[in-house]
Amino acid sequence: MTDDLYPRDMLRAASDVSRQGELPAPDGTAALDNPFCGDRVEYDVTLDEGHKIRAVRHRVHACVLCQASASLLSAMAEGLDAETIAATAEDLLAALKTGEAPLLPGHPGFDVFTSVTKHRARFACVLLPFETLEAAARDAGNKSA
Amino acid sequence: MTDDLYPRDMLRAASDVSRQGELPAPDGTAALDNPFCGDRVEYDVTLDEGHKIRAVRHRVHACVLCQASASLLSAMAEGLDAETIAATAEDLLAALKTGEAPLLPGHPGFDVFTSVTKHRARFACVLLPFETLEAAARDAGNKSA
Amino acid sequence: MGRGEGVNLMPYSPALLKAQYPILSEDIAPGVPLHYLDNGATGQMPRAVLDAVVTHETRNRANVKRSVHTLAERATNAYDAAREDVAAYLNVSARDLVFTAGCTMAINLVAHSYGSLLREGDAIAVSTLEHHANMVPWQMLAARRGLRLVRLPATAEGRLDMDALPGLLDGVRLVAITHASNVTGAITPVAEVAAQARAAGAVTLVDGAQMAPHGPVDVPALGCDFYVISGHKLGAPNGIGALWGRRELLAAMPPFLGGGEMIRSVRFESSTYARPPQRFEAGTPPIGPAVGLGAACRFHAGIDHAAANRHLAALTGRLIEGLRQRCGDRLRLIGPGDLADRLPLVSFTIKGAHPHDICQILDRRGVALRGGHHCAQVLHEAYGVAGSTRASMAAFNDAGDIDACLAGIEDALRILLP
Amino acid sequence: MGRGEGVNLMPYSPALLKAQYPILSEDIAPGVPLHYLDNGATGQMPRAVLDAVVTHETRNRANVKRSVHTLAERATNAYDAAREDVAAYLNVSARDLVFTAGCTMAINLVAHSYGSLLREGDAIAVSTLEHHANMVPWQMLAARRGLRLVRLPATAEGRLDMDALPGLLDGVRLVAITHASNVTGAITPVAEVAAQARAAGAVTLVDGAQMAPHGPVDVPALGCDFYVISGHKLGAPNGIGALWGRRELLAAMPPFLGGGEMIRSVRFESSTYARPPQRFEAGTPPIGPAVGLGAACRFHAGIDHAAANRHLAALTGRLIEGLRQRCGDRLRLIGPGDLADRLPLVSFTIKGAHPHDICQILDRRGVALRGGHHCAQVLHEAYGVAGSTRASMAAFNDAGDIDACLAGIEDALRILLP
Ligand SMILES: Cc1ncc(COP(=O)(O)O)c(C=O)c1O
Ligand SMILES: Cc1ncc(COP(=O)(O)O)c(C=O)c1O
Repeated sequence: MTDDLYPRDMLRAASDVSRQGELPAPDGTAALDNPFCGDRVEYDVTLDEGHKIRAVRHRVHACVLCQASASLLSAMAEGLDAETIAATAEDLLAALKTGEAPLLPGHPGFDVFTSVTKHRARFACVLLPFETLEAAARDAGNKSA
Repeated sequence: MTDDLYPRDMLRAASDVSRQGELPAPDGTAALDNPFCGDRVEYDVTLDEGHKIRAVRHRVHACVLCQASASLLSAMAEGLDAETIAATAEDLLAALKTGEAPLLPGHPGFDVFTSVTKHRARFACVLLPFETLEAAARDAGNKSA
Repeated sequence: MGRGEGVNLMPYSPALLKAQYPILSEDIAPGVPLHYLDNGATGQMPRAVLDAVVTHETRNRANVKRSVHTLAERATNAYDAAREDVAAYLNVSARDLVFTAGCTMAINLVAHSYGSLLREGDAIAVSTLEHHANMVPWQMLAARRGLRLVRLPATAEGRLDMDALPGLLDGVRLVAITHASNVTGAITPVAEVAAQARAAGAVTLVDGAQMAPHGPVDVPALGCDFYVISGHKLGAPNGIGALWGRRELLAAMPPFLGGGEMIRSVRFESSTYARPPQRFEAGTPPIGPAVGLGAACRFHAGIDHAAANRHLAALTGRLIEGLRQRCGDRLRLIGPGDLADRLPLVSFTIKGAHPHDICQILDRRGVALRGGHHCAQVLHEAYGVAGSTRASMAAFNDAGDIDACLAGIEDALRILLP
Repeated sequence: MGRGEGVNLMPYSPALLKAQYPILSEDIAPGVPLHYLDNGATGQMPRAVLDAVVTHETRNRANVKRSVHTLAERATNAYDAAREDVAAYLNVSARDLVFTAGCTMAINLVAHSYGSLLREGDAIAVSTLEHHANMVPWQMLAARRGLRLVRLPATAEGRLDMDALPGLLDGVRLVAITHASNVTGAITPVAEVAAQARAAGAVTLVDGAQMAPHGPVDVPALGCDFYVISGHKLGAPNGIGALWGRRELLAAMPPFLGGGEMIRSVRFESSTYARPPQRFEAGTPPIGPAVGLGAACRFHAGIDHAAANRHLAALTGRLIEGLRQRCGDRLRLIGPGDLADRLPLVSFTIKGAHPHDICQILDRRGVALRGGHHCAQVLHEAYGVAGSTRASMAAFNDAGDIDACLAGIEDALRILLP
């Protein structure tokens, strides 16, 4: 069965375990819940001298959309700082509203979410990993400051 | 102009000043407002040994219905006690709901209120003097007790 | 239909009932009929309620109490009649019934007003089965006034643990429990709880949000002290609910919200307050929604809920059985597995499939389920899960709705599981 | 009609407007047309609002936020769109707009939540022009937390006394004033008050219940910190209102009511809370009424209120003049005698004729006026009267309504005066 909201690429991204788990010595961590469903995303990060992300690991108890988003985000996280993550989340939100690919120029993986545009209630599922990673990066920044 | 809600007898009762004013040495007094319009009725009473009303005077800042009700009530008040007043008020309320004369058997004056039945919001105007007189009688009872 | 007096029940038929809901007559997408199984979240509005509301807004709309013109009289009469209708549905006196903005507001009212009479160190007992509406206000009250919160645990089946109860009521002044859980569907033996609470010197507040849509409630028979309901769950508009309170308690309670309608007299420095129920109804009341709730109570009073509930128990069995067959070991019921003393609602998890993904996939077949924690995070935590999927039925649901749901579950398993 | 963007105004015509209100098309009694002049108490519902509500309840009804099925998505979208519509009407961001059960509830929310941040000895300044909704909550707050209440007096004309203001703001932390009085009709120079308040270190809450029905409000231009409106005065269903708050203030405020929707996460002992505006929207929100309010704001945004207000000023003059001619020395206006900076509403007393008797007699001609203290007892006391009679207009009123009112006044004089 093919499915517009659950394309095979999304299911594949959701089950990508390459950056799942924990970092042995994270500089920062964050855990955020989606208040409407109780879903939870946790991120560990280490930063480089320029406050940019060096490594990430995530733990996700959430739906397929959120899992896929976390995997895709983790795969692109290296070199980003908190501000960039926040800005990317804003861009993605705007793109989700229109549903027009590319949702995130340079990151075609995120186009698995184009059909989410019809389902506003689920935008939060896609964005929760961004919020959490941003919080983890800020946490690391605060600790190093 | 004749008018079903404001029959001449009601206007006459409203302008009856025979028991308006104050008692020189009241045993009890009470003042109550109608919360919806700010109207106010005040009663002074003296009681006999059996806690029955000997004399009354009222002061009314209110609509014609309330003025007429106060005059008619004052005219029949002698010999009543707090319980009887409360019971009479209940009877009158029930009668106002049906609108069938006689509203208060033995007190045909009150039949000026038969057409109030259509105007529920104004029942309170007719009943406020009863509540106030009852409160004044109780006030007197408490003081003597 | 007479108000309060003996009501003529219509012969029960899900099909006839379905025809009374405009929203059920229209396809949710081209060629996809609606199978509404999210009644626990919001009841759909029957035509009788819609008509009552439209008539009110187009013929009787005015502010109540304060004016004497014809429209104001009509509106006041309609508002008073609605209070009588709701009171009749709960078998209580309209004098003791307060209209509120909803069930949540009703509980907050009690938490603030009755709560202000409690003293530091007093305890409030809340069950872990509660909806956030019947938990967060008590947490906030406890924090505000230095009260203790006592946890009334649930059994593994998702019922209030009656064996644990006697040992927990010491020092408790108020017990807050749901009449029926919006997650497990378990119906609480309220009369027994209220009796134990009373013996321990506590009053009992019962959250009837989920119970009331399944038939008239004999509140006095429960022996509780406060009973709250939610209008939209009964098919009324949003923005209306009701609080019944024992007369002596209401009379002793200070007002909560300030404004018009709840006063006796206002001076600049301070004011005196009206009697209940007006004391607790500050501001222009939700007149139209109240008229809708009155109509909803009349509508529900006209349903043969005894017959409906037998039918719904059978559907509940069909759903549980169908889930077991299709999901095997992956299935976990969040609630009792049997059909006794439960609402026609079933919450479950399927290992490896997230509730929101399940709901989304079932939506393609027009099946409306709900996924998440259903505003009962503490309960889900006790089960060790973040959320569940819930199917909740109303008297109009039929076997076709259940079968569509089960077919959708097959889709979900196919799409989501490796 | 575009949301927020430039709106195409319909050419203003009271007759065309009247045709949009179902309730105005029907005689109030056989042969007696309705002359509705009680708009200050409740605005009538235009067809556009009714249609929006009916469509919502019959096509899009569901609980919001928590479910992902089609109906829930439609309901969530409708609710979010309504917030945008109301925000656009007030020229603010939807992020800073909280839906409440009404104007009274909005003020109580601020009194409880912002009020909990004030300290013993702080003062709150309230004008004597205020509706009980903007007075009683502050009295209750003052009693609860040991605050001082400062009286901002009105002039003999029923306007806020601006000369007295500078001397009264010492120690004041919050100023509560109405944008326009529901009794005198006087429009407050809010920007000036807010600027003085700010200079004195106080925030300003403005009660827009009466102002908002007369056209879109540019809230940022007022420089106030909180602005509240009442849905039913705009023609929306009862049970809805809105609070706009300055973002930093809302962000710093604790929640008021507890329940679903307003939480981030709930554990048994305590909870964490969502951001504004959700933090202040506990429980199932008044979704249908909010959709109605959104439609009402769009409807009002489409009226050429500048033209309407010129027309209504002329009617106000006609009414005042007509009253003077008929009542002579018996007439007393409770409010300004001129037409500058006032709403199209006129409150008055006639010596020897009680407001309720006047209203009752005018009702025979289908003229709906309001008598009493209009929930402004303190103001009436300042005038030395218990109540007054009020005619309050909306954009659909015409000279025929005023003339019917004046004819009714002649009846009342004939019947009631010796
Ligand atoms: C000036 C003013 N403020 C507040 C209110 C109360 O608002 P609501 O009717 O939404 O409770 C009203 C109307 O009753 C009013 O006229
Ligand atoms: C058991 C229970 N209690 C309380 C509520 C909250 O009621 P309301 O939706 O009226 O705020 C709900 C529904 O959301 C519920 O299911």
